[in-house]
Amino acid sequence: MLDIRLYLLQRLSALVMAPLVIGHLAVMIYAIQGGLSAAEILGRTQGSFAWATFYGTFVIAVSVHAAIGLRVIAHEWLGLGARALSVLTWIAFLVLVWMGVRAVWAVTAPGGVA
Amino acid sequence: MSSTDTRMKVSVWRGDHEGGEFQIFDVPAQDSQTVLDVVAWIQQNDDPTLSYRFACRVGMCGSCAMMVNGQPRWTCRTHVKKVLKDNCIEIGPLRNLPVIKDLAADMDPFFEKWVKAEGVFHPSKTRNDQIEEIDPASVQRVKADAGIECINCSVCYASCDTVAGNPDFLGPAALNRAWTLYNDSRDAGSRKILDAVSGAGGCHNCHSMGSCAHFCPNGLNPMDAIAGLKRATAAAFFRRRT
Amino acid sequence: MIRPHRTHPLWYAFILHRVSGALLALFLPAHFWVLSMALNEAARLDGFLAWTDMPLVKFAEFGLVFLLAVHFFGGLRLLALELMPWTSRQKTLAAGAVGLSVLVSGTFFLQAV
Amino acid sequence: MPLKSDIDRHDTDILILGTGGAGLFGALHAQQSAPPGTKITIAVKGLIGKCGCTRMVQGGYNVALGHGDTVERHFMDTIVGGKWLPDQDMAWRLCEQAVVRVRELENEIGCFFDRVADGSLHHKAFAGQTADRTVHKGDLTGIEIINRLMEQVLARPIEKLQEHRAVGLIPTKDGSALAGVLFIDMRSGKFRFVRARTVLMATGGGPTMYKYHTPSGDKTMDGLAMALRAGLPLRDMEMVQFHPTGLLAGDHTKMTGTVLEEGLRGAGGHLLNGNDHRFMYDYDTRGERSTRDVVSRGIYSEMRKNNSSPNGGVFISMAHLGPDIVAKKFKGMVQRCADSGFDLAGGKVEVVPTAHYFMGGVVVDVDTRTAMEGLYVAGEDAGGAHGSNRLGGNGVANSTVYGGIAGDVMGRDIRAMTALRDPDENILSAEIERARRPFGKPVGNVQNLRRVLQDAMWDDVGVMRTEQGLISGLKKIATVATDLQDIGVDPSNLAFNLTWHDWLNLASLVDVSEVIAEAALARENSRGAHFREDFPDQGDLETSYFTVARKTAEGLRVSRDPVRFTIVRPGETVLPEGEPETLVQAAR
Ligand SMILES: Cc1cc2nc3c(=O)[nH]c(=O)nc-3n(C[C@H](O)[C@H](O)[C@H](O)COP(=O)(O)OP(=O)(O)OC[C@H]3O[C@@H](n4cnc5c(N)ncnc54)[C@H](O)[C@@H]3O)c2cc1C
Ligand code: HEM
Ligand code: SF4
Ligand code: F3S
Ligand code: FES
Repeated sequence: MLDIRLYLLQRLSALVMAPLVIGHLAVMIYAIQGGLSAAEILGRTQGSFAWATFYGTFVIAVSVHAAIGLRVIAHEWLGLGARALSVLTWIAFLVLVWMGVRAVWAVTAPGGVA
Repeated sequence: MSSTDTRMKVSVWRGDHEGGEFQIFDVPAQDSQTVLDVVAWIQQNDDPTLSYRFACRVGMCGSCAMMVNGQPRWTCRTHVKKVLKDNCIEIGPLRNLPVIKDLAADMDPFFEKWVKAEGVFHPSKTRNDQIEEIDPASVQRVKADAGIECINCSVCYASCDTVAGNPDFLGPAALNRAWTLYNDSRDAGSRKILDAVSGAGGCHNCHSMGSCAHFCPNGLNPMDAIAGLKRATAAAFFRRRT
Repeated sequence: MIRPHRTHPLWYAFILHRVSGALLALFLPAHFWVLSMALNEAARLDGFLAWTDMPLVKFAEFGLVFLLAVHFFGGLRLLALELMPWTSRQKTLAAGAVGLSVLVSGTFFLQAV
Repeated sequence: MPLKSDIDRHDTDILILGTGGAGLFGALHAQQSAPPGTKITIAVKGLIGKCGCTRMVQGGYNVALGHGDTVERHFMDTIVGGKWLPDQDMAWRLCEQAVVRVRELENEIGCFFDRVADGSLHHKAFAGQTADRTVHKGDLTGIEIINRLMEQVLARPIEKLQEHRAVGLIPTKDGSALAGVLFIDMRSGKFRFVRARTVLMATGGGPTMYKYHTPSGDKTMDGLAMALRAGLPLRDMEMVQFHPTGLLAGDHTKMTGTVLEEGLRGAGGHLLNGNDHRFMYDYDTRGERSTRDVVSRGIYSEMRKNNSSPNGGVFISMAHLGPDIVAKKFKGMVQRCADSGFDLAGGKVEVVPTAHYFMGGVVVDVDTRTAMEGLYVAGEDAGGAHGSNRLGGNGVANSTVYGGIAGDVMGRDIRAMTALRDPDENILSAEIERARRPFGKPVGNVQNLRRVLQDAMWDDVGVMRTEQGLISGLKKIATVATDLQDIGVDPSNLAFNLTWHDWLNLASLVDVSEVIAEAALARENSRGAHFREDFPDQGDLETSYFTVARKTAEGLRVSRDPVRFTIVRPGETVLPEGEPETLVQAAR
């Protein structure tokens, strides 16, 4: 249930994420030393256009990637048909984008709680 | 193992497309005995209604594949010693195909997909032309040769979980054939082949789980072939856009 | 579950990739939800973050990062397999990817405690 | 007589039996030559392309396509190899058309034959050839040919009746023509009668009535048995080719009898008897490198002297050539032996002569037509092209060349055959009853009875024959025939009932075995594959005859028909003057 378009989308999104994941992992390993606090996180990210772009791209890519991934699994393991799969792919994509964008906005919007 | 009176427990799947169950037989063990010999012994000496399929008995026709202890194998070339566990063997019909009866599977879906993948030579010449000169060491030829000796036994098809989960997936053997033809300099259908393997059941569904290559009795590597198709289709996709 | 036709390294690599991908996808909404609290409920976020200091939760986090790392390196392996015209040594690569993931997540875990 | 059982009826225009080289080529060419809208049906005992012997071809395909080779030379080798018995027009056509067929296989069907470094075809020389003539794909030539043909047939709108066993050729009421063919749909066990305007019988002979044999399990002489019952003349029926080195691994395994390739001897393999003596030089100055028939007789003689290996054969030993080298050069064979538990590269493997190919068959003309209108025969079922011996590499050439010709001719002939013919319902009914014969009888062990026949044929009608032996063999065959009639098969579930088919297989084998023995009695000389200890000379070549057997109301009749030397006479050649005897480097 993956034609070449969906396949390419999933692989391209994975390629986009590759450097972002490295960055994300590195930041987390660095940041977690000494525990996490909201202030610490927000202090780093709030008002930063760079971080917004970084995580914004990440969110879009991961939404595409995971939606297609879930579609494949739903087909092979749950036996969902073509129509149900399209619905599922779109819902997964939209939910992830919506929640992801909200989260990115929350941590990078200028002038927040700190 | 001597040919005297050692016996083994052989559990054989009996039934048809509606379902079935394993039945246990007591079979004399012999030197030089293949799994196919065991099945034939049961039919000829114990239960005349047991159904199975074979033809060449030397690993050339790919008719005799079955699940042996849960793994797909060509039974005419599987020595009993290789699969006997605690003096037991379990034999069932090939996975991922409809069962006709007992150990005989219906291979039609396998071959329908073979044709659907355009696994059929597309001629560029006729019988009135000379035979093309081809350097056997050329890169393309070496690639085509790697997958050419497939005996369409469906062992790879039976081992693949993607086939199990995705009924439209063309499967490793058909895609391996498509890749072989794609690399055949005499074949005039590369475009057709790429289109045929780019659809909803095409090569892009393969997860490179490698069971096909692991079990292929001829040591072919359909996983490699499919990766090749993925590259070729992707390249063609972007080439056509630009 | 692990039936006899699956007992080989590349199938294990496949299932690891799939399970990690699925779990990540399921975890992702929760992750986004927690972060979005930052906007107007920083206190709650802090409470949450304190909670994550507990060893059990630490362990679960280790799991998550492990999943990401495993999926990431497995994914790189697959992309390499698909995009590059070399293909043998797959098994070694699969094992290597898993090994590397354990290393990375292990580092993370040690850093965290 | 009304039919006692309910049968299915089905119509088509062109019906093809069998999917070996002959059947598949027949289908493709019929499709190319028949008028548009012609319905073509291919019916086969196994799965399309996955049964029969063409697929098992290892050595390769003879074709005069290089190295100075010519059709004339190929033809002369075929005539000389067949000891002047071949039908010369058929042999000529075989050699001439093989050139076209190989180009078709390469250019249209997609087979890839091995090349040499300059990109041209690689040819090797089989024994008995005066040129490097055999094209091949490694040692799996048959798989390449059949897989490619199979794809082409599967992809075309040809009706497929798989696992359909032909059990009877049903003529019209006046007996002048063929009406159709009776089948058993093996998957359901039901009878199906298929009417057709033309039928190609390409069921491929297969001498599996011998204790040791090479052909695939589906081949049991059904076609020749059907032709015999239909009253058609069969020629050269005494001519059974034995391959000298079949694997010997005991009665209980299907591996026994399978071919260990010719090349092993060619490369310098030794044949050793039970006392480790290298015996072939006791029989022939060429030792192991002698021709198939000579080596087979050498081994057989050792076996009769009880100089045999534990399982009653001899040994082939390759180890002196260096196990690593053997393992590399004969990878497939070594691997196959290893799968079966034998070490070919480093140890000794037991071998025995094994029945390989059947030169005899239905009498046909060069267009594959038979004495019965509507019936065409090609491939191993047809007699004539090989005479008393088939050259290695001429078997697959024969089936593909004549299968294609049959397709072309049927496609043409069908234009003049406007209607389907109605069958003689009595014969139809009798054929059904014949196949249902074992039902209701007390169930017995068919396989054990087949063993009795196989032993009889091996001992009395095998590699070396005598009048006494043949007469004793005929008696044993008759006993098996009677016993078979009393062995029952449980009819409660006929779906995919292999035991019923074992019974039918044995019935075909028994019928044809009788003809082999009778024809062998009728030939009082030794030619090619046929060796009479009581008549060891080849006889006068000028007055060469071939045997023709036919079933009549009074029983089996065998006659001797003179060979017509339509192209070349014994002692002459069609090669231009001054041509070297052989072009093969090693032989010169
Ligand atoms: C092991 C081996 C190696 C050989 N190597 C060579 C070689 O190197 N070179 C060479 O030239 N020749 C070789 N031969 C000989 C060659 O294979 C045959 O001569 C040739 O292929 C016969 O072709 P065919 O189409 O007539 O028959 P086959 O290919 O045998 O096909 C017969 C078909 O008819 C079907 N059939 C049989 N009975 C029935 C029935 N009752 N109803 C319906 N269908 C039926 C069979 O299932 C099969 O599909 C070899 C043979 C063997 C056994
Ligand atoms: C958090 C981020 C990610 C999530 C939630 C995620 C989720 C998924 C899911 C659910 C699948 C489907 C699994 C399957 O088909 O078996 C998948 C497949 C895949 N992922 Fe990811 N993924 C993420 C990150 C990545 C990254 C960073 C890469 C690569 C560098 C990657 C590479 C791949 C590849 C190549 C596949 C295809 C596997 C296949 O078809 O077998 N993923 N992912
Ligand atoms: S690729 Fe291998 S396993 Fe698959 S059908 Fe071909 S020979 Fe059999
Ligand atoms: S087993 Fe199946 S998933 Fe791909 S690598 Fe082989 S086809
Ligand atoms: S019987 Fe032909 S491959 Fe096993």
